[in-house]
Amino acid sequence: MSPRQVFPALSLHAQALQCGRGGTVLGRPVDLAVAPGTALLLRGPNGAGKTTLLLTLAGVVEPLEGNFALRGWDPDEGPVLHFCGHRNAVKPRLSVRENLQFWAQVNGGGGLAVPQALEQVGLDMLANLDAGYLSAGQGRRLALARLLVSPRPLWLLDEPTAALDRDGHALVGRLIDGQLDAGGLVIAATHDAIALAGPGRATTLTLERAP
Amino acid sequence: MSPRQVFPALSLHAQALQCGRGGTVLGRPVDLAVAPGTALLLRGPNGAGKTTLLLTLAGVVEPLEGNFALRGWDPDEGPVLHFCGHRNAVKPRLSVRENLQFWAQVNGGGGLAVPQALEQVGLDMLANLDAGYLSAGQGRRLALARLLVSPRPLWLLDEPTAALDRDGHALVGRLIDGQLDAGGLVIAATHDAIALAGPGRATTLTLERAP
Amino acid sequence: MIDLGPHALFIVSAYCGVALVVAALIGWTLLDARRTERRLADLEARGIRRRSAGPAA
Amino acid sequence: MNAFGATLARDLRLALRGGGDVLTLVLFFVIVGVVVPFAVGPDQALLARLAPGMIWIAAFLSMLLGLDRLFRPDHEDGTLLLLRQADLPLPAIVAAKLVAHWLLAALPLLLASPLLALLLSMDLASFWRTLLSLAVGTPALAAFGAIGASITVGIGRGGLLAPILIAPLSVPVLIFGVGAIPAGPGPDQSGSALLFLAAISLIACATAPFAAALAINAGED
Amino acid sequence: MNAFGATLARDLRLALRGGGDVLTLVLFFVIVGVVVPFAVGPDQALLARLAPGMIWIAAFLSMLLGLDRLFRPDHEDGTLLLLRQADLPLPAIVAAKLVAHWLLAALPLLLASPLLALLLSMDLASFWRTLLSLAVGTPALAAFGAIGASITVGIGRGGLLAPILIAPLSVPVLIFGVGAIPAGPGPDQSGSALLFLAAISLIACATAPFAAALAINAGED
Amino acid sequence: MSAMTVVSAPKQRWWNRIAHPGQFVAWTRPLLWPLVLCTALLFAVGLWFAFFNSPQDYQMGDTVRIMYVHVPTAWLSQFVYATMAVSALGSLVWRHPLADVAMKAAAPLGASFTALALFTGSLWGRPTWGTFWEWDGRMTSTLVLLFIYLGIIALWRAFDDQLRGARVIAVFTLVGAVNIPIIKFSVDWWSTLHQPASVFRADGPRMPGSILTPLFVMFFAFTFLFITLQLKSMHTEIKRRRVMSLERRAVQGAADA
Ligand code: HEM
Ligand SMILES: Nc1ncnc2c1ncn2[C@@H]1O[C@H](COP(=O)(O)OP(=O)(O)OP(=O)(O)O)[C@@H](O)[C@H]1O
Ligand SMILES: Nc1ncnc2c1ncn2[C@@H]1O[C@H](COP(=O)(O)OP(=O)(O)OP(=O)(O)O)[C@@H](O)[C@H]1O
Ligand SMILES: [Mg+2]
Ligand SMILES: [Mg+2]
Repeated sequence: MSPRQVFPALSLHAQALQCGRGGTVLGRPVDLAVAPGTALLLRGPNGAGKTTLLLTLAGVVEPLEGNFALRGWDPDEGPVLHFCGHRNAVKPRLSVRENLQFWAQVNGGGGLAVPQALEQVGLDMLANLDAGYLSAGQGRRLALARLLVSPRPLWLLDEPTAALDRDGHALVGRLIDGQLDAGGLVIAATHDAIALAGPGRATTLTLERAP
Repeated sequence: MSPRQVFPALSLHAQALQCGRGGTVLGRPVDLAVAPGTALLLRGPNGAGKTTLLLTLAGVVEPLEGNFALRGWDPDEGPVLHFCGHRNAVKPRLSVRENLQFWAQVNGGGGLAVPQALEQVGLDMLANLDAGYLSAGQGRRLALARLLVSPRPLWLLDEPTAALDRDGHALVGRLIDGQLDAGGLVIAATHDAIALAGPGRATTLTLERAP
Repeated sequence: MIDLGPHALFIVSAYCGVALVVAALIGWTLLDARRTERRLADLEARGIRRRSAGPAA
Repeated sequence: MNAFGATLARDLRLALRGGGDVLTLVLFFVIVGVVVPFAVGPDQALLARLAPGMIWIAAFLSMLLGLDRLFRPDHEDGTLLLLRQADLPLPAIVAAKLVAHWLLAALPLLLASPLLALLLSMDLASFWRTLLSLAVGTPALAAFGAIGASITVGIGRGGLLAPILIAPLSVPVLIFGVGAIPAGPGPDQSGSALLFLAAISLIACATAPFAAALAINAGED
Repeated sequence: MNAFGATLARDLRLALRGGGDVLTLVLFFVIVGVVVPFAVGPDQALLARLAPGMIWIAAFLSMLLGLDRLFRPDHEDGTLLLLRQADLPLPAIVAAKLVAHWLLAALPLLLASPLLALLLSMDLASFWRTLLSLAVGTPALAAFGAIGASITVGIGRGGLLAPILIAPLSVPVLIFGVGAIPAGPGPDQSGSALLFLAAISLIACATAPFAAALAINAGED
Repeated sequence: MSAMTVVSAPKQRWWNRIAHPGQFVAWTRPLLWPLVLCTALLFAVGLWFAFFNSPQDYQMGDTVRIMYVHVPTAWLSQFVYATMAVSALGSLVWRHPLADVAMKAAAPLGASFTALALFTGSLWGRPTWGTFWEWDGRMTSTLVLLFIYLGIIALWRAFDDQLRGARVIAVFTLVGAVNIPIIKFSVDWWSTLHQPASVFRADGPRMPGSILTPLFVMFFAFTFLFITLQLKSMHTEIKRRRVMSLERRAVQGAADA
């Protein structure tokens, strides 16, 4: 894949950002600076606050202290990010295709068409299956397909490789590479190694449990 | 840990066991023979049927063809197995301790005491926390603690390392080793490497997707 | 005490009810305050301070 | 299809494929009609007089029953979290869900009301009037319900709380709803009651999506 | 504590945690009673006549409200799957959950019924009778509800079946329940209605755990 | 830099420094004792008037004395809700922690006063109207108000993240605030439709001064009681929050040990 700039140059900056849950402080304040076309990998033990940091950046949890900003994005342009969390947001009783179609419509589409996205994540043969029957890894793949149908500059991924097989690990690497190639940003919390195309594309931030 | 036989010598045998879901055949028929004190690791791509095989062995899903038997166990002695699936069966609103206590009572206890089990899995400091607040990995650890409070000879583990950090991977290895030392059986579906004490303790069965 | 007439029972029970509830309200407020203060003192005795108050953690 | 339509269609589809929910509400609605005659005795005139009130009570309670399904499943599987990042602002999405809720929880009751009217020996004129007042009033019930459901969605233990919060707020709907059905002799104020009902419905439906979106943004994670 | 007690205690604890839910259940029941006069009008004699039916409907509704929590949460988080491997046979666990359900969904109603009787201007004699018929009849409602809930969970997507199965069973309970309260003039058959009610309750409670366990075991996971 | 949005933790602005929870406790604590004295004095005077220095009503006899507790509690049941609604606005718009605290502290007080208004009202109703309960507009809307209060209390107990809870509850409080006039109006309208408005009502202005004096004194007494209790509960609530955050830190501290 050759780099092609699709998104406006966007960068994420955080100063002394202290996250927490329900008033409980988690870990130390962090400083972040994620440049366009690069990824940040969050690591750290269970309960360190990786998910909480991602939720904070997504605007769902309020930071306890400090602040962060997304430079180069006008809020009027619409939502800037995709969040892909522990829960897959896959609806049983709708088929795999219907699930993805729904998200394409709600998130505005503009990326890959639904069948292509399903093919990318290896679910093309299951498009008509009730999504409630998907195996754990297949459900995860469907959640990843959502990232492809509506392009957004910032991806917040929480353990994207969870439940995926070896092939799936490679898939996640490829998807992230594609997003970085397009000039997007990726922040991913993960316990697994994620292999990206270039060595300098990703920086790692290790969170520690509260001091 | 030195081997100490706790469970009666038990072995699992399956002949031409064909699993499937809702009438759909998954993979090829398998033959299994798991001897006391050994583990079987199930591998294979997403959707290959690992979870289905485990559910079949647990008696939840009916096999399409073939049969399996547990030699050396009298059904009157009570339930023989622990199933640890994708879902953690952790109740929000109950504290971590209460969750585990409930399972100790319902499954008959007889193993580690609740505080010791929590310490084993690294949750001793969170014993009083509402289990709904646990992070993904912490929830998984609580699910694993359940295996310790009521000893049962056969463990069926579905991706036990999911959401766990590096430390947690080692923990799973230790738990499985302990169970094998006691003469138990472990059948685990996993995408990760699981490091056990001895090289000959585990055999691997790779499932393929249906042809 | 003055004569309250034929409906004394209603008047007295109205005032008693009000007195009871007001007393309970005051009692509960004080009790709650006392309990919370004790917990706070307990925690401070154990050397737990707020971030800003204590030495940097 | 745009995002609004997609949300609406999805909610309808999910409910209709699951099947049971709609039917439960209708059954409950009809059961009220079956039980009341037993309580009141076989006095047809009395039954007919009670009928509008009973139908409204049945509708009111049935709509409370379906409330928990409005946001909770979406919250639990993570969908609601993602909907907050959708292209469409959250109030619009809530509005779509509100419409779906009305179609699933109120429309079937309107369709089932002839049965109830029959069981309660209503005459045709007041049946039509009841139908009209239900049609005008149930949107307000749905809107209040959406507010209650959004407030309790962030609470793990909130299941039963929403009906409690909403029932007192919905009292005016019930009063005007019953009032909009002319009741025997005396001065007929049912016209103005219907107007009030319509006003409440309009205001409630116009503001509920914003209030509910506010509550979801503040309370859910 | 044994496994039966543990299951019972857990269900109670889950429902009561935070203290809100006791209040919530009682409030809900009372609110139903408060809402009825709004629909029917503030005519005390009429209200008193309607009261038994309304109280029974309120009880039925509250029990329906709580039904979805009987097995679904346990099914969704995987607990039910593990309970099938518990030391205790599944019917015993279902029985424990049934007892918890009755304690949570019916007992508070019995305790709150004096308030409702007051609001609906019931006289003392028929209040006692209502209390008795509720105490005798609610176990049957709980048992039938448990069967319905287990079928819904076991089939996974078969929500359709539960209400259809439950309605024909529950309606007689409601009718006998209301019938067990002597209603004004006419021949008094309330005694035999109460006996029927007791018989239904006994049979239902004795068989429901087995039927429900069967339905759960039939579910794939 | 073209366009950016900064998301930061809520900041304390200079103008709300006196309303900072810690500061608030500090500067209102000296007010407590004077308030207590004031309240006690007002009650003493009011009760003296009520029992010894006010006449029987020509129609209601001595039962008019119930009015001196009934009307103040009934008034407070509404005033407290108004306090809560204003706090809710403060909590939603300015996100002020003190508004959250005020909102939470007021709810049980308001519920108690509402319950008292109902209780005294029905005790008054028995001798005057012959029944404890009548589905009259005022009584009914007060009952509904009680349910709204109880709902709010239940909500507070259900949320364990009080910060998150405060904003959600504020939404509900405001929805209720808009709705209460509608409820009042609808209920009045409803009961006049079904039954003739025959019940006796003493109109405030037409009351003789000898009844008005104790009424006013009691009225102020109850209002001061509310202010005192509200202040004390707010102090407690502020402390409770501190306790909760310290306890969480204690757990975390133990986790490292
Ligand atoms: C449960 C029964 C009752 C309730 C809930 C109730 C409620 C209320 C309320 C909400 C107010 C308005 C307070 C204000 O905003 O100023 C009020 C005032 C008043 N009530 Fe009651 N009331 C009840 C019974 C009675 C009875 C039985 C009487 C006398 C026979 C009575 C006499 C009055 C009077 C004289 C006032 C003050 C004058 C006025 O504002 O018109 N109330 N009551
Ligand atoms: N309301 C709460 N009160 C106290 N502690 C809480 C609350 N909510 C969450 N926590 C704690 O905060 C931490 C949450 O961390 P988070 O979910 O961000 O972890 P994580 O780094 O994503 O872990 P994992 O790798 O297991 O997913 C956990 O330690 C949890 O126990
Ligand atoms: N009712 C059904 N009808 C048809 N296919 C089904 C049904 N239920 C499940 N499946 C299919 O069966 C397979 C289930 O596999 P299973 O969950 O056992 O996979 P797995 O090996 O555990 O995968 P993973 O690694 O993702 O957990 C999936 O391919 C799924 O699509
Ligand atoms: Mg996490
Ligand atoms: Mg699997």
